[in-house]
Amino acid sequence: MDKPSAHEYDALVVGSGIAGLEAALNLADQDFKVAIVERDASIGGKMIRLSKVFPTLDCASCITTPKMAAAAHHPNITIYTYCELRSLERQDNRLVARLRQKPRYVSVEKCIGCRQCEYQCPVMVPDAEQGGFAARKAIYIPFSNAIPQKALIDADHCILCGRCAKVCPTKAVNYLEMPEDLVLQSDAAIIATGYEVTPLANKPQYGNGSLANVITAMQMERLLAPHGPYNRLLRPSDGKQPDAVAYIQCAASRDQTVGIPYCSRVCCMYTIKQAMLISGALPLADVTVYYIDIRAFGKGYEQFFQNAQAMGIQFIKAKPAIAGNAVDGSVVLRYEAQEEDGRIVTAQHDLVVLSLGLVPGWSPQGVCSLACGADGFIKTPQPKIAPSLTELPGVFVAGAAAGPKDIVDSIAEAGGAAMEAANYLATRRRGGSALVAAA
Amino acid sequence: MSTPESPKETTGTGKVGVYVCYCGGNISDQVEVEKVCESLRQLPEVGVARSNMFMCSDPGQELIIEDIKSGKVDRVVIASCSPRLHETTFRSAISRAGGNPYLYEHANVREQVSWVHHGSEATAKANRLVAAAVAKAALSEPLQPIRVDVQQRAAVLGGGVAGMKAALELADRGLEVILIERSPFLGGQVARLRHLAPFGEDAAAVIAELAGRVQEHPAITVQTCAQVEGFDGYIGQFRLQVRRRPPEAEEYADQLAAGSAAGAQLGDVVPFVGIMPQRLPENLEEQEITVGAIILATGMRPYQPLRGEYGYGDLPQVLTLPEFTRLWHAARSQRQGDLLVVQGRRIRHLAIIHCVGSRHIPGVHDEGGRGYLNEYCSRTCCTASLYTANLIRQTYPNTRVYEFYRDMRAFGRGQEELYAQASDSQVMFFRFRAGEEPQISPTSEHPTAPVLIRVKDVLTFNEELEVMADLVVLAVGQEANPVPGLVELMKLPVGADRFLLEVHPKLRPVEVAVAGIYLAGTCQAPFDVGETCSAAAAAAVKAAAVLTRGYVELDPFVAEVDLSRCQGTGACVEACLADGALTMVDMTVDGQNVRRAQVNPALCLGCGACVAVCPHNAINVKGWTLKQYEAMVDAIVAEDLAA
Amino acid sequence: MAAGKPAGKILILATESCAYPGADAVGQGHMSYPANTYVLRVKAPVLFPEKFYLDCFDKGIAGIIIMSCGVECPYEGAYEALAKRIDRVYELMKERGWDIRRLRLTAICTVCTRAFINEVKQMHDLVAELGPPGQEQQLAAAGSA
Amino acid sequence: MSSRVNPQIRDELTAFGFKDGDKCYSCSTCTVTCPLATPENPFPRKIVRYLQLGLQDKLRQSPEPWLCYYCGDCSTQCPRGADPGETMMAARRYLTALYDWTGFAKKFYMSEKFELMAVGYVALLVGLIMLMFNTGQPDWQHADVNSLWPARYVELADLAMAAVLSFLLLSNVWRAYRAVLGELRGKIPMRLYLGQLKELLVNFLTQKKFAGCSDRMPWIIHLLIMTGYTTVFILVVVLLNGLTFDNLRFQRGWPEYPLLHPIRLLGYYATVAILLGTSYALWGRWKRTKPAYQHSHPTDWMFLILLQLTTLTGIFIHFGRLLDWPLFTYALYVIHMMVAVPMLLLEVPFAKWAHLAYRPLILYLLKVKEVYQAQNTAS
Repeated sequence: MDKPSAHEYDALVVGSGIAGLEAALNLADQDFKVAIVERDASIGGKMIRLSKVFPTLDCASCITTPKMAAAAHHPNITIYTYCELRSLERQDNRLVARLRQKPRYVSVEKCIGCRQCEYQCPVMVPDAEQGGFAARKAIYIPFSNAIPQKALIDADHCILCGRCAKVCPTKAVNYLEMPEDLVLQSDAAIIATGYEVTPLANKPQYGNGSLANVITAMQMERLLAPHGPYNRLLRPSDGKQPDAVAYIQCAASRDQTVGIPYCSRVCCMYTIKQAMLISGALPLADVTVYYIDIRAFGKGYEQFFQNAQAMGIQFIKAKPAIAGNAVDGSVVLRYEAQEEDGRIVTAQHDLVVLSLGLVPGWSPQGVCSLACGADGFIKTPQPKIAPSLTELPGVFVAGAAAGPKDIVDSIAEAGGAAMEAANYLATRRRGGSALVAAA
Repeated sequence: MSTPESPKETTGTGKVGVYVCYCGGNISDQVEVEKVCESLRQLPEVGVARSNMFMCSDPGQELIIEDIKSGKVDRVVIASCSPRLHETTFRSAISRAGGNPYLYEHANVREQVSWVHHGSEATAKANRLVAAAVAKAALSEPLQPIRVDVQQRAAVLGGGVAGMKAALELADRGLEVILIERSPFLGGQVARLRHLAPFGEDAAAVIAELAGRVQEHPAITVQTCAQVEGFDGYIGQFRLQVRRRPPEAEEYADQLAAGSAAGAQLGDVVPFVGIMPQRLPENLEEQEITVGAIILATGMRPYQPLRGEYGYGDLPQVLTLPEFTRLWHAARSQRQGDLLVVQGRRIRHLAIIHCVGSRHIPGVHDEGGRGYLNEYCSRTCCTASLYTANLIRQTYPNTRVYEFYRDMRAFGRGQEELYAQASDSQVMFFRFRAGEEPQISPTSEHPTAPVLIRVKDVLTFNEELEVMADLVVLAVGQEANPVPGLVELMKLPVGADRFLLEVHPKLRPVEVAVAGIYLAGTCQAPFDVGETCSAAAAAAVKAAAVLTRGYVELDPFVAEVDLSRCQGTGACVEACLADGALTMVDMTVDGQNVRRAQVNPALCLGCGACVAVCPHNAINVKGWTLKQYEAMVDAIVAEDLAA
Repeated sequence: MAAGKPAGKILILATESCAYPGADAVGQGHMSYPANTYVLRVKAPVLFPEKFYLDCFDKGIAGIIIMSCGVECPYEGAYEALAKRIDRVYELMKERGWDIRRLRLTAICTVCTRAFINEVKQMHDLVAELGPPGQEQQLAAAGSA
Repeated sequence: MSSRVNPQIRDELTAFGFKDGDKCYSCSTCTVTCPLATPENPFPRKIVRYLQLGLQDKLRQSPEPWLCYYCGDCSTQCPRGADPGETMMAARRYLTALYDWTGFAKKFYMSEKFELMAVGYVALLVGLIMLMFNTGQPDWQHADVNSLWPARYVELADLAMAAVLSFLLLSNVWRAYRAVLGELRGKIPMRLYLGQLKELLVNFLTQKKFAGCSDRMPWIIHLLIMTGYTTVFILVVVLLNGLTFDNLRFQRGWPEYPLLHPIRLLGYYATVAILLGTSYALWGRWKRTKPAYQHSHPTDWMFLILLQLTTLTGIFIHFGRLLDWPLFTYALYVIHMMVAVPMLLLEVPFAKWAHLAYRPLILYLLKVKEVYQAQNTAS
């Protein structure tokens, strides 16, 4: 923030998940000045919230934090967290991004991340970072390895009791902070706005989100994470350690009734991964995966799938419906035993995890004139030879912003997007026509 | 909450400056900061010990800068929060003061002390941790980042889509590229396709565009019929021996004939062959090139079924997908009505079998003389099959299509749509389980009679079904193009799947252990064209970061041989994890010719595997020496520090 | 904690990329653990020769926990080399009659806070039981006598 | 035993209304969300699959199509828009054709032209017969159909028609029975069949399984049409002259039954029930208000239109008689017969109306089979 030309950059990276970070680092390593714009209060995106990642089963945080730290400390990178991108347009042959810095009510310059405020705050709020299974305070640091390690106030829940301001050693709390508008200029932009997961509701065959022991795979990530809400794997309704866990694949993917006819691409693999982690955490638990097709297509993925089968994880080709709760709180499923004689089988599981679909994390509508495909993800007019090109010259796309994608593929695409952006920038520097380069 | 008193100065004999942070109470609430300063001042190494409310703040940093500038301090110990938060802050402060940023050590007294311990225990532990840091700092040496000059030129091995894409990206970035291709053609495997799934781009057009730009680009030199025969050097300075030679009689004869039959000129697309960018060499040509980075784009080859696999080779009705595509398009001019005709045979019923040469399971499938199993999924065949099925159904509505699959892997953008479209156009799908592959048998002696396919279909409750087909197409998978020569020369890691192996799929996905060598495209894993181009550009961006500056700065934390101690046992070389980072060389020490270990800093990873094995402690990792650790342990166990 | 007796010191060798951030996460969570623990940041514990460990025990360190990255080690092959070395250290410890539980090789990730605490607590209890290195020989001698 | 996939069958099915079933990718959401599917008789996916592959024999042996009452839950929840409900409908049409040995049903379903012509020919024939065979001495004072077409003869003709209908329907029912029970047919003892006869009756009268659907409206409509129709059928065909009442004066004769006479009341109920039911169904099909009404086969329209026309003409005849308009009444009577006869003759054994027989029959047979198997496992 102390850079003299604070708002002039070579490239703007929208989104700071693994794709955004990777793209930004690749540009910055070539001495381009990069601004990262992040909507959340911390960089890191979805990946930093995961437990372990396939197919190597290494800890997500251990891979993300070095990239986060590298970006945070990179001399060529400036990070704007908690900023909404309000418009992105080309003016006088430069890209102009208008941001709104949302108020944190805590001065980023003054806050030292000591969390005294958090300990004093009397308000408990369900913590979305922990799948809603744990509570956080109304003033809080988003999560343990957040960057920046700075607090913010959740204005919707703050009761203005003043305790945080009183206890803050640096007097960083400012209840009167207002949103601030910023204008960034750059020559190129990389859109890495990632994905969101569809909500549990709107699927009658899965209880419309009303059954406590029917949870999303993202919630399961938290239950499995070493720093998760319960510190071990328990089911939410009664804290029982589940003996039988079931996964329902394609719970909101490949399904036109929920508007997601496409495959969300990552669910098979994260399910297999979670199933393995459950088997590790609860060796006696039965894990069943109900699926239509197991899509283990990446490097090492098929072997990963075979290993899971060898570990005793059961894969059943069927798409079940939830028939309701049993008396003990377990979930009753009905499925068609296709691999046998096709009869309908009723099964009970202590905990059911839905592999929900991925939808775009951001829509360019009203912000810039980027075109989207029928699936709502950013359109890539040359998906073969230049997969990160968009329809706007100088604007590139990386990762799940251009369709559901796993971490490995997102990282590759981010590298590719950074290369295309670097060449676009280099061409401009050489005085070549930007439009020609992009065409 | 106490506030620090005005800084006291008690100058000791040494020149270590100790700065303890209150962290606004976060540390000082549990640790008696002033007591820590007081006891640290007793240490002989310490020149100055100060405290501040916020060491990371400007006034805090000023304390350090002033002390360095005034000469009181030449090395710094900060006791504050985790080094991961502010190590860079303090290093740059030292640099600004004109000091060496590596004469610095950090004691983590917040995360490791005040936040986890309480009361006198906390102060005592903080004391020891700071003392240990002082002990280490006292033994620190000034370090400089290792700078390696870089040849601003790259070699790309392989002239397929990945190679051409990578070459173009680097060339557009203003870097010189030498593109080395073993065959006489550019285009690789993609040149042998017709359409690209799922969107149906014309493969020849894609090749023509890439190859056209490659040939026109002034920064790219193409060398076909060329192979790398020699390799040495390291990142920034690789030397490659490249040999161009005329193809031998049988080699590429068919493709060359196809080209001349089509009357193709240099640079023209020859269907199912590629583009010949330059004349064949007439003599053996050898040259040495020096490059800063190498991109491997050696690609893949389609799986070739064994004789008898699904009747392949025994029954004329069984073809692989690439073979079928080629025959079909060759015969397309003789299109007859609504029915597909291949090799003069009318195809009323066409069956496509998935996972041929992919997803083998040990114990279920047998190697069948291949000597290996392809346990991986080839990623592209499902979509290619669906695309083909749709194209047939659209073009020849009277030709029926059946697909036999294990899992339909239509995962990418536009792929599930292909699957839905295929279903809608009445392609019939059958799902078989591994080990229960469809059985193909001839129905009569007549070679053009339909064959009978028997399958236990999961979708029909595992009942055995029979399908008659005039043609069976095997959707064959991808295999790594074998490059034993390069693997040997460059010590490339090869995975169990026989593809080249990256260091880590997420942290360093396009790199191999040797710095400066990158992987692009299907030499690494099966990919489609879009994914290949992404991967190629990702490899290019890593190479570009190295090449554009003309030098690379590497961490100074690499091994260093103390020649006064080295006895030339070679134990370190044996233990070294990075090939070529440590070597035994002949040299003159004190007038004697001896063999001693030598570090190549450009290749050293700084892991310290060598340190542990040296019987004479003659090798150490700079900045992390064994002596420093011993000194820290001494400080931790010392009796006299209990404050 | 054993009353009155100052607990033996525990040395923790924590890798820069995994366990050290893991220890930080424990701190951020204000998860208390015994204070007789000293974390040394290391790039890779493969750096330490057998002698280092023996010297530490000789100097009076009562327990050592090597918190590595395990299979996630960024240096290919280093973990395997380390594991082999630790086996040799165990042999040497046995020769000296030391309880090999004083030296533990474990993998701790950046967010493995609970595992970190567990390791520390276990080692703490162990050294409280065993006393300083060398003590176990006396204990054994006393037992057999 | 392996089955041969037969794509030709799949081609034929389009004419029976099989449309989106190809889209099915066998996820089985339909089967597990269906409130009527049972563990032993899962549907609709099984049937969808048989149709996709043209597994005619498998289909012929399947009772499942008759267990489905088309509530449409499967179609609304199908992730791929494969419309399994409609596919089940097509399966019922196809089965009706398969059971029918005359081959008439198949033609009726496969060709709209044939269907129209068949109805047209029969109607013309009936008209012609009525013009040719009458007393020739109409009563122009009072509207009295008896004066032209004496009840005796008409009832004889009715009986003859009923005999033909019964023969056709029962022979097809026999074939359905053989197909569904397969090898079990000979093994099940007669007493089991007799013991479960109640099941047949209850299912026929109440269509109680239908009530298990999540949307009960179609059941009510169905029940209205079915009971109305049955009532009329019994009134017209069964309660013939000489059987119970001296004369069936419902439509033709004078004097009218007293206002509260049970036959008159039944007649009114039947008329109202059919009219309401068919109007609702016609309106629904026209506006496509329910999943089940999304796709209408020509035979669906034909059935509803004939039924409604029969009812309407019946009502008008009734009014004609009450108003004592002889010509109006006689003309309408001819039209009424021209509509009603083809409906009975064609719909009952060959088309939509056949399911009135097949549904309870299949449910009954399943029950018999279940009891038999329970006994077998018990012993």
